[in-house]
Amino acid sequence: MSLLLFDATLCLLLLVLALASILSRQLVHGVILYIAFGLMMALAWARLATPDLALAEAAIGAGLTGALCFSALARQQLHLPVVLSWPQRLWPAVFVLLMLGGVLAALLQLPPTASPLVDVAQAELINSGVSHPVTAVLLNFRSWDTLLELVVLLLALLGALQVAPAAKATTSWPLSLSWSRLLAPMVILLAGYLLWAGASQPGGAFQAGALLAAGAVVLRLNHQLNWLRWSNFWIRLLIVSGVSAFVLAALLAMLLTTDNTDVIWLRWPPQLAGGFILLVELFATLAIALTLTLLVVGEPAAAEQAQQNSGGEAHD
Amino acid sequence: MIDSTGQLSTLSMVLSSLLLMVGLFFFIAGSIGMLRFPDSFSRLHAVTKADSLGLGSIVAGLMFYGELWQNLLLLLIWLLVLASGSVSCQLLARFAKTQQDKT
Amino acid sequence: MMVLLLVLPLVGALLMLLWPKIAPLLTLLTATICSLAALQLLLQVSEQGSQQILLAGWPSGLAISLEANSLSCLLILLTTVLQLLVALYAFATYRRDKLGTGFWPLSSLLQLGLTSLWLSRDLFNLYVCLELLGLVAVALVSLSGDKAIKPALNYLLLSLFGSLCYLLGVAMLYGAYGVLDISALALQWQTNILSTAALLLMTLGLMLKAALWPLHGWLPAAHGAAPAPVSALLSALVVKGPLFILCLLWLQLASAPQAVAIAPLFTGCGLAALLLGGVSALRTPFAKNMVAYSTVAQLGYAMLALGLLLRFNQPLFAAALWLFVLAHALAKAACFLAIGEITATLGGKRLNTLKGASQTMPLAMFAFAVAGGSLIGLPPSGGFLAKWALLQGLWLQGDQLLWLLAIVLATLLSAAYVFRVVVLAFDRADPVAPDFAPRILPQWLALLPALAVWAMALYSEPLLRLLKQEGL
Amino acid sequence: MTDLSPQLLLYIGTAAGLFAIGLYGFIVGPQTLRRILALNIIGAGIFMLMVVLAYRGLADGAADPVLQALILTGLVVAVSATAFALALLARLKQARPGQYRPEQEPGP
Repeated sequence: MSLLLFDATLCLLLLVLALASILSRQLVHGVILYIAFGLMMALAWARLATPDLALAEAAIGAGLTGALCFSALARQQLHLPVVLSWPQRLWPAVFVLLMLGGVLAALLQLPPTASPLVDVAQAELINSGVSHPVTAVLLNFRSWDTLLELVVLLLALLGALQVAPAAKATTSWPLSLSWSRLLAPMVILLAGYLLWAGASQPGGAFQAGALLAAGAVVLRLNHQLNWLRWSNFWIRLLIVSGVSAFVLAALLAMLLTTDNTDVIWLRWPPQLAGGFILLVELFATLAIALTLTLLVVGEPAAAEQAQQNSGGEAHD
Repeated sequence: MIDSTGQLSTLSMVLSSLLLMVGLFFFIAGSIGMLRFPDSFSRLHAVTKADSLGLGSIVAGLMFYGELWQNLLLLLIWLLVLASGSVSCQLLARFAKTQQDKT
Repeated sequence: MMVLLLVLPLVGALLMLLWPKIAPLLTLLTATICSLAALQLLLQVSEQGSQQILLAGWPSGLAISLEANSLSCLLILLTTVLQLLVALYAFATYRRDKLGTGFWPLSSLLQLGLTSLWLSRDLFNLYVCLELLGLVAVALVSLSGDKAIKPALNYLLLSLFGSLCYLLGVAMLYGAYGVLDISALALQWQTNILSTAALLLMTLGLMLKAALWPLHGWLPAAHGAAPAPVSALLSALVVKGPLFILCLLWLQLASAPQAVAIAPLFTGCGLAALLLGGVSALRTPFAKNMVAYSTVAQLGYAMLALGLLLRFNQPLFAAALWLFVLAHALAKAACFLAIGEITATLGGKRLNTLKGASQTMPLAMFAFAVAGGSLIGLPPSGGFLAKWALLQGLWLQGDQLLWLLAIVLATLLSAAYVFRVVVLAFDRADPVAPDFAPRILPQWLALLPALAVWAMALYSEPLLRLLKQEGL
Repeated sequence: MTDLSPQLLLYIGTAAGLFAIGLYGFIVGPQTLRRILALNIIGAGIFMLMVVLAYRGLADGAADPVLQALILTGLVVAVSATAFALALLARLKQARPGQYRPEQEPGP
């Protein structure tokens, strides 16, 4: 019961941060409070012992979303904070309280028993090719969801590249340059470990991809990876390889099951399932890392190209 | 540190809780420093120094509970936080300087 | 066969991303093959009954189940045929209209999203399909440059909010019943506060995404600003996806008391959509916005049919609902392509640029008039079939005079905004000169779906039989 | 009237609270960036509810893997949608710095 106090403070902190981020006068304060909220959410996932989500939330939710918000904020002209009159806030507040009441009334009727799917998933875990249940569900039991979700990620990148204005030129300091160079090998090592651990412990394609993306973003902001752009064919091939590896593996699996069972889409042959999943996860990690990087930093402006070949020397 | 029954000996219990308290104190000092100090440079200074030191003593305090490789991981975390803290502090200071020169 | 319909657009889109040069031809190729496959699937299903596959072969609760009943196959055929038609139109006009190169992969991904939505019977999988559909639609709308950014962003935010509400409903249902498959859920469905609240949340989300009457604010600006082929695809198909899920939920999941309780909401919103949508279509000075408002109005018919179906449980209303969806998809595609072609050639966004269009661009105007006839519901067209089934159902229910009056009023309103364009087109006093020589092929392509809507009367008997017993 | 453990109740209350705060922010939020943040807060609230649902009735604390996979999928979908929305916002700000009367007549 001693942890109840910790839970209470954590929940209170979450609610206060969210409220402050919404109601804050300045937009900058709203964004910073939101990033703090994201970190607290990662802590909440860790407290609820779902390490997969804590990793993903910390890397994607707080990190990349925060970076995205700041780049969007940089473009925002700092105009006067808009003050809403009282009636404008009253009606939405009443509507929100009604919705909250309805949702809470419904939630209190939730039965305490777990869903029967848990034991089914546990039973099927043996021939799913991986020992970590979450990865088994993601890449074997409900792999169609994961495939569609990779397509959603690719789609967001297509939309963003088609719409986004040229990235703003960033200045890079020698210290941040050397720090990003020091950080890069560690990030790659960690991402590889996360990917490999995904089969047996918490980890997997998304967390490893997000970590790689974080490292790449830091390097990119110091004018390091300027070859990393959509027009470069190989980068495009790697980004598309996330989804295409999944589809090709599924087609290959269909060919391999020519024995008695009928041909079913996305069914990995039981004995090769582990290998298939690792292959798919490898490509998915690379694709997710590149996609998230391009989403955060966008295309390097042409001006930066000229500066790139003269080496990232310091700007005084 | 951990005797056969898995219970911490009283000495290490006292030591670790002492270290944790010191860490807590540094964190509180850092936050108060950030709120009270007049200009951004001194605020930056307060936050970075106090928090890194606070984290260090908290890591030391936690080392009583974990095995060897867990402690090494904790140490790695502390080094990482130290490095990234100082780099970001230097970046912020540089930015604040350029803002100051501009106005 | 189902797998081919899913894999082909995906592989096509991936290849187009790698080699943009071959994108137009590849889109046409995949659309043709998919249309043939969809036709073959429809014939197969109408003979042997609906096919069901459990993806990856795991036991029923765990795996995602895809089901192809005759209605889904009909909708997939509609999707692939319209995709082929719009791809042809875009192929004929993309150099002139400087259509973004992103159109081709996005339209294939749109076809993937729609096909997987029509087939899926798993609540969370439907959420991912909804999200995929929303993002593709916004990316397509933002193709036409700076003027479309603001409506696209507004559309994206509302679409995201809609799918989050839907996700909350799914989370509550999974929490209560522990299973995601719709048929399994229907077996253990109890009517208590939780299931009602979940259904209401999902309905709120889906009505927001399907631009049904009170929550349709984003549609006119988004469909008006999008390029012509995109707005044809959006109005004809994308808006129908969430409506399909809404029907799935209320017809298969909801229990009788819940259905009867919600029926007045749907019928009321349907009527309001018909009347207010019609009035807005009459008032707006912009050509494409007028057609977009008519989408909002025509969706009112579908919601009215759904409300009546929930209340009276008469199979005729189910047939009327899906006939409206089919007829409106074809007619709206023709309208948007025709109006897009005319406004592009005569060089203007407002309705008065259509002055004398029947002289300068007779074929496109003819296509718009024919499609408008189906929107109004003139006898031999698909729209008439749907309205006739609706009226027949009402007639069988006994004294429903109020509904008959409302439907007649709605028909008059839709006639008003269609004839508003036709009158302008026949005002040959000082016709607006076209900027360049009007091209025949795009006008013929705009005419094709209009003729298809009128041809629906020829094969109406099998269509009615198929849709009546379907009832989802 | 419910037999969930007090700890789960606390988190369910927080999840519903986050949903409500996000909903309020989405409706009221004057700036578009704030509405995007509000959407993320709603997402966080819903995911927290799903995590708590994953916990009921399991003695050994191993959460329901199916739900964790759903949440992971939802998280990545939410991030990609947010990234796209922010790209659109950046283009909007660059396209027209000041206010401008929308050319189309706004919806009723």
